[in-house]
Amino acid sequence: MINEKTAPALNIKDLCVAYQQEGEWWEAVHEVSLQIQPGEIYGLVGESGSGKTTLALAVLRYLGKNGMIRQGKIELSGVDLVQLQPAEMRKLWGHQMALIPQNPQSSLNPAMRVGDQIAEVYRHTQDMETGEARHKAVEMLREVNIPDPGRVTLSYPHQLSGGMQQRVLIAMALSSNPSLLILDEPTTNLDVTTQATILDLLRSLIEQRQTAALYITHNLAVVAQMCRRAGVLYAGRLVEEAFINELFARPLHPYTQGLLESMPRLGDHKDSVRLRAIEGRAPVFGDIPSGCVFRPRCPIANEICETNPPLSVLPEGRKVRCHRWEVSLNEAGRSHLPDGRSDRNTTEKHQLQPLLSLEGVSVHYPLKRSLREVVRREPKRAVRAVEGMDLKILSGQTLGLVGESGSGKSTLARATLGVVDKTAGTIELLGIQLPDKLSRRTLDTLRKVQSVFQNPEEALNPYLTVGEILQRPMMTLLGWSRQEAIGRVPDLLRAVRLPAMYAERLPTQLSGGEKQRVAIARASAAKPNLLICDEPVSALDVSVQASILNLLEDLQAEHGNSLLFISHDMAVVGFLADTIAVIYLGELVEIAETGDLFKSPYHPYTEALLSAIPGTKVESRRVAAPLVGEIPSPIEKPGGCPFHSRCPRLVGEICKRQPPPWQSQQGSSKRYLCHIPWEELQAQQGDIQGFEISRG
Amino acid sequence: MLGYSLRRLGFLLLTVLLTSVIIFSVTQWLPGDVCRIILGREAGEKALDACRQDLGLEAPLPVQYLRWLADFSGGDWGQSFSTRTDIFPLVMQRLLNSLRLAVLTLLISVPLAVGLGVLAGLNEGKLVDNLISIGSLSVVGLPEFVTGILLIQLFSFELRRWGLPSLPANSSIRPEAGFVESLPSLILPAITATLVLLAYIARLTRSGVLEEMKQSYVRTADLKGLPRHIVVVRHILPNALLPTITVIAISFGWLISGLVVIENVFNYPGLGRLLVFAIDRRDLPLMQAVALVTVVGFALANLVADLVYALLNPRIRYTEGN
Amino acid sequence: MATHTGAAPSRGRRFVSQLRRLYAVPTAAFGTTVFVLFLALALLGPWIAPYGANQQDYQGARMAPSSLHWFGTDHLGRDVFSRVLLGAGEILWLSGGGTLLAVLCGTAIGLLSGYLGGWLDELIMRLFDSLLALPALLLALLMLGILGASAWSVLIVMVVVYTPIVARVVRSVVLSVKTRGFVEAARLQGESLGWILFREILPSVLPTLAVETAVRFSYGIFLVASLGFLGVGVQPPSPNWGLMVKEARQTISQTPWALYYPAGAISILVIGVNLMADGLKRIFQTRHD
Amino acid sequence: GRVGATQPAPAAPTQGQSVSAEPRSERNGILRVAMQPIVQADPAFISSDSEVLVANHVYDYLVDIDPASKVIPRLAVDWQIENDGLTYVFTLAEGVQFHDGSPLTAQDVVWTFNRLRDPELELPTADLYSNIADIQATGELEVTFILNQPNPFFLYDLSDNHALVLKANTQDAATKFNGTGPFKVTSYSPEDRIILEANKDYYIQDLPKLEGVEILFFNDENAAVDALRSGQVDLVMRMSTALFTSLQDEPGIYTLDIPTNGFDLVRLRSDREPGDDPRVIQAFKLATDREAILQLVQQGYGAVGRDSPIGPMYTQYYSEETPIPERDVQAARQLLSEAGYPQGLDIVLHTPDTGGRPDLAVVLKEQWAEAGINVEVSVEPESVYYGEERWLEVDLGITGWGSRPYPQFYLDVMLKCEAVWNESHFCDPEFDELTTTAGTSLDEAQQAEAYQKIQQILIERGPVIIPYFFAQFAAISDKFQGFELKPFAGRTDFRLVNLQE
Ligand SMILES: Nc1ncnc2c1ncn2[C@@H]1O[C@H](COP(=O)(O)OP(=O)(O)OP(=O)(O)O)[C@@H](O)[C@H]1O
Ligand SMILES: Nc1ncnc2c1ncn2[C@@H]1O[C@H](COP(=O)(O)OP(=O)(O)OP(=O)(O)O)[C@@H](O)[C@H]1O
Ligand SMILES: [Mg+2]
Ligand SMILES: [Mg+2]
Repeated sequence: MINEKTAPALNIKDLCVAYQQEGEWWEAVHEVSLQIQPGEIYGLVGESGSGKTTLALAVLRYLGKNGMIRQGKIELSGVDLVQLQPAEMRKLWGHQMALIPQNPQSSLNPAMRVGDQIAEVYRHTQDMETGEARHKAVEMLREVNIPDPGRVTLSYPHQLSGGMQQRVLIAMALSSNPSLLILDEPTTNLDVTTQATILDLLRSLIEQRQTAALYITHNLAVVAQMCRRAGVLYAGRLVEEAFINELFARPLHPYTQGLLESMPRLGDHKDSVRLRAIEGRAPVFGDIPSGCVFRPRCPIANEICETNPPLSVLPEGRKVRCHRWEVSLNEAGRSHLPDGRSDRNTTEKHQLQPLLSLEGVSVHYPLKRSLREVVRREPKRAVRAVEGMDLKILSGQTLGLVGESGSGKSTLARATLGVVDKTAGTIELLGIQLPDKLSRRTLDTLRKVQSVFQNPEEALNPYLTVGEILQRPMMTLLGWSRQEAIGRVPDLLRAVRLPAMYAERLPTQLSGGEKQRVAIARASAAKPNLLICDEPVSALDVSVQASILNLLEDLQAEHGNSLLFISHDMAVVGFLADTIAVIYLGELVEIAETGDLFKSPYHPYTEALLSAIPGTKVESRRVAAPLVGEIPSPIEKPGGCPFHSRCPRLVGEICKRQPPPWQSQQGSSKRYLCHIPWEELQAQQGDIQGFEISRG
Repeated sequence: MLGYSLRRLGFLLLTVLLTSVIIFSVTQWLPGDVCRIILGREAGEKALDACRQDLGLEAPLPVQYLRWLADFSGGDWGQSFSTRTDIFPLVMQRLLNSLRLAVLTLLISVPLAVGLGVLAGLNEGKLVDNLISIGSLSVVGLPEFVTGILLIQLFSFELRRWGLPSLPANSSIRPEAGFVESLPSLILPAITATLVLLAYIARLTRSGVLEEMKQSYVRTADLKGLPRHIVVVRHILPNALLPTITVIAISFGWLISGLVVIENVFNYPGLGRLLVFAIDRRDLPLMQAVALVTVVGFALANLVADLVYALLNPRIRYTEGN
Repeated sequence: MATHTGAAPSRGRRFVSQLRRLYAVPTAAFGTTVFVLFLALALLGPWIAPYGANQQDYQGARMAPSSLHWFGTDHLGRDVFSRVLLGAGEILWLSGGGTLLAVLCGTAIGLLSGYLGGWLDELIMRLFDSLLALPALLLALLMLGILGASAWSVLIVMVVVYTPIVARVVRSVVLSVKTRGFVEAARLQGESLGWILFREILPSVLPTLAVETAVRFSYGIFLVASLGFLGVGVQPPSPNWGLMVKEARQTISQTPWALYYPAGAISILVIGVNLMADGLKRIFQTRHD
Repeated sequence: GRVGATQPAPAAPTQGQSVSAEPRSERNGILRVAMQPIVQADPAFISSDSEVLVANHVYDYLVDIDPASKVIPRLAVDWQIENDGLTYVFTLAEGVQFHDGSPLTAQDVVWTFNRLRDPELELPTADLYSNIADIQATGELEVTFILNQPNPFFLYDLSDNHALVLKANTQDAATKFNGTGPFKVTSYSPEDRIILEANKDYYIQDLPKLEGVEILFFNDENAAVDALRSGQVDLVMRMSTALFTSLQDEPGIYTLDIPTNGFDLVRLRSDREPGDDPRVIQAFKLATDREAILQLVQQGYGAVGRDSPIGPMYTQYYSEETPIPERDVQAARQLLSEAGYPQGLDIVLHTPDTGGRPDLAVVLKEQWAEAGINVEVSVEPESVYYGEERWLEVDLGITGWGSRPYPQFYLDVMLKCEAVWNESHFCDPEFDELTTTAGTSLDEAQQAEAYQKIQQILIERGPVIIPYFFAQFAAISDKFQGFELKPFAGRTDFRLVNLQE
């Protein structure tokens, strides 16, 4: 199918791209060479800031004013793009190359109908009549599986969901029938379920058209699923390149190994696996180390690494840029813990006290009624973000909460914290009912429940030093004097594995992972009984994510606090949680101890979530259809089973009319909300497992 | 969209009502005996008393306010204390003059300013941009009275001295003069006002263009292979000019009655000059009428801006109200 | 880009580094220099002015600029150079003082109103909307009618006219900052209102506030000069530049210099402050991209 | 070019551009005049010169005053004084019509003056006419006034600014302009302009010679002068000296000026601190340099004042016998110190915003500062300053007094104990007695002597400083002829003005 002998569609040679910053030029991409054959999807992975987008934009010759191609060649079908004039590039853009960007929302003109935005391509680059162009636009939309494309052409971007917007962009990119397609994290901002369908679509479209594609992502699993070959980019250098299977089975570069090992896989659990984080952080402008750029973080570096490593070309199309790749091959492997490493699991669950219990908690955000609604006396409407939630967190335990975006995870956390008012239900902490309003909670209650937020960039006041930030909770919640609090700061920093001198730093001088560590230190400073973590790692790179997950685990082992851990990433939740609750549209649909959750039967929604994870395989008797459509609006929730509108295992009318019962069985901690009984569902479903992609 | 418009209208009414309270109270605080001012320095006590009775100044303030509001909204704007003539026709005539000046100013300044702003934005950092930026920033620094005086020196006196056709230094116009007749009188004040607005609008347009050029959808449009001018006209401008619309509307409000200095320099019979006259003479009803007309005009301009903005911005048009 | 080693720079150093960035933009550098120069003139004015602000010489009235009187003399025989020089202090302290007061009030109100939200916020904002529906100059005129013309009245007018504007700007920043994680964290830590407002939120408002202050300041100079020109602000014989222009307009054909110098001074100062504000805007906005 | 030079009064009947002798039947030209806005339209309440100017052309006086302050006929073509100056009999002109077409009768005159003197109505003129015992229509066109006491200035009183003849029983003089005057009001747009057209039925044949007059209102003298310069108005009569001098080299414009009896008065309230101490009053006077003020504020136009309203134009009364003390700052300081102000005196000087008055205030501030009088100047709009009676209240203030044809007026309304506008709150029995003598005696010598003594008293202890008598200015486009400048601009007569062919 793909012939290595034919001329590559894209041939990049020794490309160096530099940016000007504060008057100085520095290279964000350094001596990168790669080829992509027609019909091939080439994956480019790397952490944030490694230069992936820069490379893509360089290929498109769309670097900003402060960017420039220092040296190298970019040959597209034999033509060196580096030599072309801007006007000539503009012609190529319309015909030979196209970009599918990361943020579909901002990549569409908000003030123009979607159909016009597509038709425009035909009108201006292919000289079509307006009517014909419109017609072609509808056709294109149909091709990317948009239901009712005629209506969608008349919509404005903001009226479409993220997945639909991304389809529109795909349609737009393909409308000029390019020979090179560049995909820059096209699914990163989408839900797993949407991501799965988009990935399928992309794969089949590229295959059909025999387009060469450069697929950029930081998600190794996606690469594994999509690409034939992949390159790993680190600090602008291509450190390794191989066919996918090889890369995952036998990573050669210590960095690639680190990446793979820092990523929890479906089914990994903290009790049995210790994640290996890559120490330190990626170099940025101003302090790129000499010699091997990975040297400061490399576990096997020695003196030789102070010189530039050569690119070793190995058989089977492998390339690696490392002095010691042969050594690294032997030292790999994650630490598997001896069984029963932690004794907290030996304690029987029923002996544990419930720390926090939610009963029938609902949170509705009232909607403002429009004038017309008031006049017509229509009932007040509300976003029913959380509805009738019953949950318990036992002391010393971790409860994981998963669900698609908009399912009410954050709302639940915020209601517990007291920053939003619940509409109904009770929240009890150690048997004492908590008041709704934060201002009415006692300092002691505040002390007992602390939280870590999703976005580390926003978590810390940029104008206070780390030391100042860490002192405060001790002063306010524990009533310590400033002196006492200052004295404890180094301990706190040490606990989150940061050097004591960081107390002097301002948040802008920290990396994202370091910020999140400080946020964790702050939250645990006053020794809370419950730490609520709302997606604490989703903004972080995998290598950093691992260290945060390890940290949370260590802290818990040390303090014995409970954890409410929210994530949309099943693997991450599965790694950390003792119990997992799956919520959909504000309602609990399934809850089980972690070990039990990954065994069938699954609630169809859980099943869909699991099977949508890239790099999973489903050993199913009947392959579950991917989820259709988007999560419905929590304003007008479907009656009956909340999931019936998207359920791939719909039974019939009963699902639409009758709220489903809880299903459970002796011997399993699992409960799920469905009309399909246990045995029947188990018969339909197989077990779902992560790809065995790296345990070689 | 309808719901949106109605809600905006509601806000407008609320603002106007609140402002009317402010105006009423502020004018009540003005020192000086209204009747003494009406009757002049030569009137006696008895006449003064009669006058106070006449004007209902004896009633408690809230009553006076409600009475005033009722009369005012009923179209009965009463008589000016100082000139003893009906306020309504007087204010309307001045409003018309102000509108003329405002419209002419906008006709000159908006295309010019938007053009310059777009030009500067598209050529960021280049010579044109720097010239426009520095030029507009310098114009910003010229107070209206300085510009006005200089323009008069130049276009009225100097030209006249050289025997060339010149523009009038004094812009007072006959009450019944038509637009064409009053045009020569309007030019200098309009230029002066234009100079104030020009820089403001141009800079705003420029930053709007720059802001939009950074957006990803522009990259999308470029990478579609569209010709540059199509990208500019169809993609960048419609979005970049949105904030400009609001500012133009606010400027319109300012033009209607904020031109006190310009009207003073050129002696143009607009609302601003009338208000200064009213304040000088403690002519409360006139003052209140002018201030309120101003506020209504200003609020209306804002309303129109909001609606136009919403109309051009599908994000508002299609999310509110349905 | 921040350096990753070493301790945090002191706040003073940060100020210096920001000033340096201001000087990196040529126009901003020019503007800042003009402002600093005028400030210096204002401070030194009383010592370097060759004559008093109201010192009259009836033999030497209406004299063209010469080595004796650099900017000439006005119709009352006063030295225009000295008056312009002394006027710098007058206009800077009035517009600067008024701006600062308005910024203080506006910041306090904006912080509270934005952070607390609710009906109080709604009420204050409606009230401010209404105040802002009156053109600033009209409001100023109405108020000066009440207060009577004097420097203090001008100060009060500036506070009343600018406080709503500053408050709204501050409020909008507060609204975006208060949903940030660190503010929520502070609330969860049981921090007091004062701490949250002034230590957590205020610093994030400061960059915007600095820009707004500079912009208000340039408008303030305008307002003070315009009121002077309309004769309703500060009283003669104050060397207010606007008032000087008004007075000199009567004698423009006899003593044009008495008009052009103060007019030029206003223009240069306002342009300078504008360029400075523009520079501040660039610095702070690129930082928050 | 400069045409009307300063001329001593009484002057020739025509000044400046002289009236063309040939009466022509054709009217031509519209004269556009810049004036400050009028507020009062009812003649009984008018006071500003623009109000008087309008009234003077819409209505007629019974008798008029010429530029030389001589009484001349207007509606009354002739009069007899009988009965030792107690009875005045006036004969009215024939064929006089109001603008509404009704004829003028003696009844109208009787009604007009009865209204003005009616104590019930409390009109400003009531006091002025309190001496009238009775007014009778003694014929269709004959009116007889009977006085209680002789009054040598009665004819002047009858030509008081307010004494315009209205139609009997007029109710709405404030808004309707029904006069007999040479011009009719065709449109009045408050604060903007008033447009007059020639009254074709005017009782004097061939008058007025203009087709019409447009009075454009200007709040700002500069704007008015600019308008003159750029040809939008033809005549400006109210401007500061600075503006006036600036017009002198302007082509196409005649500048005219005449000396007047008008003056700016600086007065200190004498009924309370600090003005109640004569030493303080003297200190103020000694600290003032009148010559410098005249040079700076009036640029030399007009005449130095001698602290009494009896100016050099009243040749038969004016006296320089009592010398004005030389300026002596040291002495002034000394006096202040003696009066209890060794550290100097802080005081606010109030002034209306018109003419050269703010300049005067500023100059005084500087001069007095040397003597330790620290003045804070407060400039207020004329309308507010006078409107609020602040001018009667404040300790230290400046007032402009327009020119009057006879000096008695000032003494009666401003300086006598009970005077309505006794702004300085001056009360001096000797002064009052002298004033009464001067105002009732028909003996010219006795009168002159009284006035001379009055001048002496005012110089010695009057709480007033009159730094100068100002000149009246006018600047008119050279397209017009027949314009004659009067000391009080409001009484300017446009009847003889017309466009030059
Ligand atoms: N226009 C620019 N000017 C200066 N530096 C830039 C510019 N764009 C990117 N950079 C820097 O270049 C480096 C590489 O950025 P790039 O966006 O290519 O990374 P990336 O791998 O795409 O990261 P991410 O996963 O976050 O998208 C980063 O350090 C970034 O800060
Ligand atoms: N302040 C609010 N006002 C109104 N609706 C809200 C508000 N906050 C959240 N919602 C709505 O409530 C629903 C649940 O939101 P929530 O943030 O709890 O979801 P989530 O599961 O945390 O999603 P994500 O994964 O995107 O963080 C969503 O439909 C959201 O739009
Ligand atoms: Mg990227
Ligand atoms: Mg969330």
